[in-house]
Amino acid sequence: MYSEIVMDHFRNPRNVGRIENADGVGQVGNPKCGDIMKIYLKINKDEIIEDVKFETFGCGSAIASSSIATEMIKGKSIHEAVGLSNKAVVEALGGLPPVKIHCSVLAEQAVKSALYDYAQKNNKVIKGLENYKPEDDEIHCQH
Amino acid sequence: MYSEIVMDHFRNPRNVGRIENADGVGQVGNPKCGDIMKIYLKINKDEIIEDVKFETFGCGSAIASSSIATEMIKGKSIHEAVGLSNKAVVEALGGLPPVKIHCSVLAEQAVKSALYDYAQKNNKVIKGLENYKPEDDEIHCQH
Amino acid sequence: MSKKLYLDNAATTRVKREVLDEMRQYFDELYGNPSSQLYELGRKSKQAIEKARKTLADFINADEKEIYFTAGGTESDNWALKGVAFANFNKGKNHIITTKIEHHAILHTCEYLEKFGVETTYLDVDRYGLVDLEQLKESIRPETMLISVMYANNEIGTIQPIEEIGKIAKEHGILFHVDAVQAFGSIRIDVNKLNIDLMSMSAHKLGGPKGIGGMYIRKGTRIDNFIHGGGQERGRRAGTEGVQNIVGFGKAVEIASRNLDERAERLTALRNRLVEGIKNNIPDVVLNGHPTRRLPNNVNFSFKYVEGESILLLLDMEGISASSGSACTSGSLDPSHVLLATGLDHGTAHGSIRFTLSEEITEEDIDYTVETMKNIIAKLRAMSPIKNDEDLKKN
Amino acid sequence: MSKKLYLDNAATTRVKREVLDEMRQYFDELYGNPSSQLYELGRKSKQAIEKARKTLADFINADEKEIYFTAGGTESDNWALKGVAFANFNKGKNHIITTKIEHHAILHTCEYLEKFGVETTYLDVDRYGLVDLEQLKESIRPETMLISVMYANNEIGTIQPIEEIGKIAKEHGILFHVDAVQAFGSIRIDVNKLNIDLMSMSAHKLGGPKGIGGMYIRKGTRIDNFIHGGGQERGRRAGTEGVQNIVGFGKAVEIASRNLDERAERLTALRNRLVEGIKNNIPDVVLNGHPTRRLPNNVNFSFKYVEGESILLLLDMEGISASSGSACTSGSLDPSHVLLATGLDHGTAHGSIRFTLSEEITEEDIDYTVETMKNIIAKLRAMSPIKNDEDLKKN
Ligand SMILES: Cc1ncc(COP(=O)(O)O)c(C=O)c1O
Ligand SMILES: Cc1ncc(COP(=O)(O)O)c(C=O)c1O
Repeated sequence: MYSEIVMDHFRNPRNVGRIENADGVGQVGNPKCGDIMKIYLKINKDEIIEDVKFETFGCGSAIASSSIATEMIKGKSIHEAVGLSNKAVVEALGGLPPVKIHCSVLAEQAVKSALYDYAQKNNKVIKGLENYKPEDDEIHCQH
Repeated sequence: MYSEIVMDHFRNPRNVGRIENADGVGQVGNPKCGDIMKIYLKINKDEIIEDVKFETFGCGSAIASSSIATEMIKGKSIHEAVGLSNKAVVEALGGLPPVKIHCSVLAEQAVKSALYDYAQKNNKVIKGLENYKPEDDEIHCQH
Repeated sequence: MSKKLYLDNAATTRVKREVLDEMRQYFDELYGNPSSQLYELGRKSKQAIEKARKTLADFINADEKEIYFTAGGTESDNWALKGVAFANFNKGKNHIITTKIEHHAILHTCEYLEKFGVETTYLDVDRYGLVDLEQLKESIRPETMLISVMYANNEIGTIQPIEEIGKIAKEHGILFHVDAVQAFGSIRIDVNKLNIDLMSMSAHKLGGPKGIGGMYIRKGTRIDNFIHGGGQERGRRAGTEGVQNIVGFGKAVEIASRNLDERAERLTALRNRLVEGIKNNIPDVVLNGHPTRRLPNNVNFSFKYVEGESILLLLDMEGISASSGSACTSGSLDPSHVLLATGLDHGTAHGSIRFTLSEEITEEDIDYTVETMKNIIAKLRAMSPIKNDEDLKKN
Repeated sequence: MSKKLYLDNAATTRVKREVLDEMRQYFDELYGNPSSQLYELGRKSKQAIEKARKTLADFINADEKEIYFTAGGTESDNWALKGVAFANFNKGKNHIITTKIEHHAILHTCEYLEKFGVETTYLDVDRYGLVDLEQLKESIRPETMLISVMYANNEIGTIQPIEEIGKIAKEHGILFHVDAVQAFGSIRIDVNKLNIDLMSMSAHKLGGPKGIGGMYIRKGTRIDNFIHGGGQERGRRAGTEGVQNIVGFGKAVEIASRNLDERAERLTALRNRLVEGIKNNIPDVVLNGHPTRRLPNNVNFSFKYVEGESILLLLDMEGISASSGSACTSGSLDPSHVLLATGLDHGTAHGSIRFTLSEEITEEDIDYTVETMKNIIAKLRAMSPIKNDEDLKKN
């Protein structure tokens, strides 16, 4: 069902945990839908993501998506990181089953949401997040 | 499906054939229904059935019913023979499947019909055949 | 009686050794539920099903997504007819065209659908069992939603002009269902070339297990589900899959596809030998079905002046298993509706025997069968009060 | 990972060795079509079916003539509902009463029947999954033709008050269908004592093969046929019988009936050990289903703050096969309709795991499972952004 890479990231997720006094925190999803992702960013003055951690409530691919997303943005500048697409996450994972694609979307949104939080707190504008509204991004599961 | 006795009579039918110049001949059934039985009787002056033969077009139980019926009336007086019931045929055969009961009915009718023929030719009345009309006895298969 | 000759392969077939071998581990080793994708055992079952699906799809030139597993040919036939009829329920289309010689799975389903307002036209067949394309065209109405014609008949083996019928159906925008239960595995079928929208298949006619069938549904076909419940078969046919049976079905199809042409050729030769043997050795017989457009393994004769069941019982005593009419109706008193539709009179129809061959049969077996039949027919005719065609036609 | 522990016996079971042994000869030795009564091979198949039928009948105190073989529990459920609904088609009776926690084979069939004018009342259940008899009585209308309530739930194991429901149905002259797929084989069922008119059974839940089921139909019940065609099953369910599967089903029932009570007792003890083990070793868990009125082999817990699929994947890595919700819905994103009906919030429902035991399980296996779950839940909770019930209830 899942690729080797997904299973590897699920089994040994990278960057699990929290960052106290993080520079940016983003949380997306909700328990009703069965997925929540929370991303913590430590960003230095050169706008490089020095550290990133995640917490996820969700299925195997949600955990794997969070894990790989943190790896993909760690050490990147915030301007690069904001370009992380769910498609890139899916590709990096070696594919996801169709019913699980939304997990990669959540990962993209969690990263964006954390960056947005950082931008708000620091009164910055990140290209690509100008019109970002966290609440718009919410996936509504159908219940 | 069939009892041992049915199979024995089917395999080795008794009294197969015709009697030339028979004293009574009866034929019942029709090809449409898939069964025809013809019974030939040789009856002596004491009204005893000296010989009996049959010809049958039909299924295994039709052949077995004819065979055992001829055995049951051979050597009997015509007054005994007229009492041969389909029930007696079924019992003597050790039973018949429900869908095959009509074969025993045909055997009873064939015997009656042959006795009737004899009675007609010889201007006799056989008790139990007073009101017998061969055509009434015809089984109508449903096509 | 030491000889054992099974000549009723249209009723069902022996499960092939290779098929059983393939099935074996799906009973107590790989027994997972294919819906359980979160553990190995479940995934293995699912993979096994998908492998079988691909085998079937390739065999008839379909896409895997167009193949569904059912409990048999009968369920597939029911699904096709009821599924299309109910998809059109209260929508103005309510007419089905089929033939008088379909299997009861089709005929009784059509009868049943009457109570839902469905009307059926039953096409006649000629003395060989072939439908008339002109009559088919004339029967088409604006309300016609489905044409259902069997590929090959189970009793007399006649093969219908499926490609021509497919063309007519397509021209008129009418769905075309084919009951291919008898043809599947012995004739090469290309659902695209033939314009088939729906097709019924069954495993136990080609060396697979009993109780498993297949249904081809062309992508985009408007048809209701027939069995509702869990999400199996991509949500189209609910119920825990008979995994072991599906595996066996797949294997049987794989074997059938391997040497289909040679097998058909060999069977045709044996079939013709049996036909000639009977014709040349037994008087007053009628070959039922078409002389050449017939299944490679089907022989069906009427033996005048005698009745079928008696023949079968005597054949059984000589170790030969055959059938009289179709397997489903044996035990019934009515002569076969198929034979009557070809114009046979009742009396003659009653004396009909079907021999359906398998790969295991040899020329010696055929000759033994001819010899045995010669004796049986002679014995029964000696016992019969019917001696000529005049007697036969009475009543 | 050397340990292999299959704890998903409500999804399906390993076919028992004795069952397979019994089936074996029906593939390539006794392969006759049961409709072919005129030769030995066909009669043997028929006898085998009738033997299995008698085993089932005796087991539930029915008459052999009241037992029909189908392709599985799903087909039986479809037959019961559609058969009764269509027998009443356009006759004024058009109302079915069932529950919110039925299997999808029932729920989706009811939904489908809407297009034929059928209305369904779905009864609520309490937090333990029990239906309310008062609500049932209030739901009865003059048009009610059928009450369909499952014997035991497949997810949470709750056993319904079937006898009481049977009484109510009888008092009102309404047919009573019971989906006994999960209960059959582990609970003694007497269809007469319980006033059951129709009952669905399935072989693969009790060590029999997949793709074969049973249907009890009380004599005199007005129900349409579901699959039309040949005269099999006394003209009530057409299609060449899956003889080998029927034989396996019969054997599985025979085995189940042998030591039913001891087995239930042993499983209940194991079940309770698992329930206590989890309760005592893992905080923030909810036992789903009724504490005592539940299947002897069913354990279902919600583990707060974590999600079910992750648990299953980690369990699989430790060699344990279990399920999250019902097998049919795994892979779907919705939490189980059964758990929601018992009043669980979505978040908690997402973290539910079902363990269903078999005779093969030992106390050590149970303890291993508890230990493994303890570690898995700790690991996932460490990763979870949800830490308490407040978080859980957001949204
Ligand atoms: C032409 C035809 N259609 C349908 C069927 C029914 O298939 P099954 O026996 O798999 O139910 C048969 C065989 O009995 C058949 O010969
Ligand atoms: C309660 C219940 N009903 C019906 C079914 C369907 O039975 P089957 O899997 O044989 O189609 C199942 C099992 O999946 C079940 O648990």
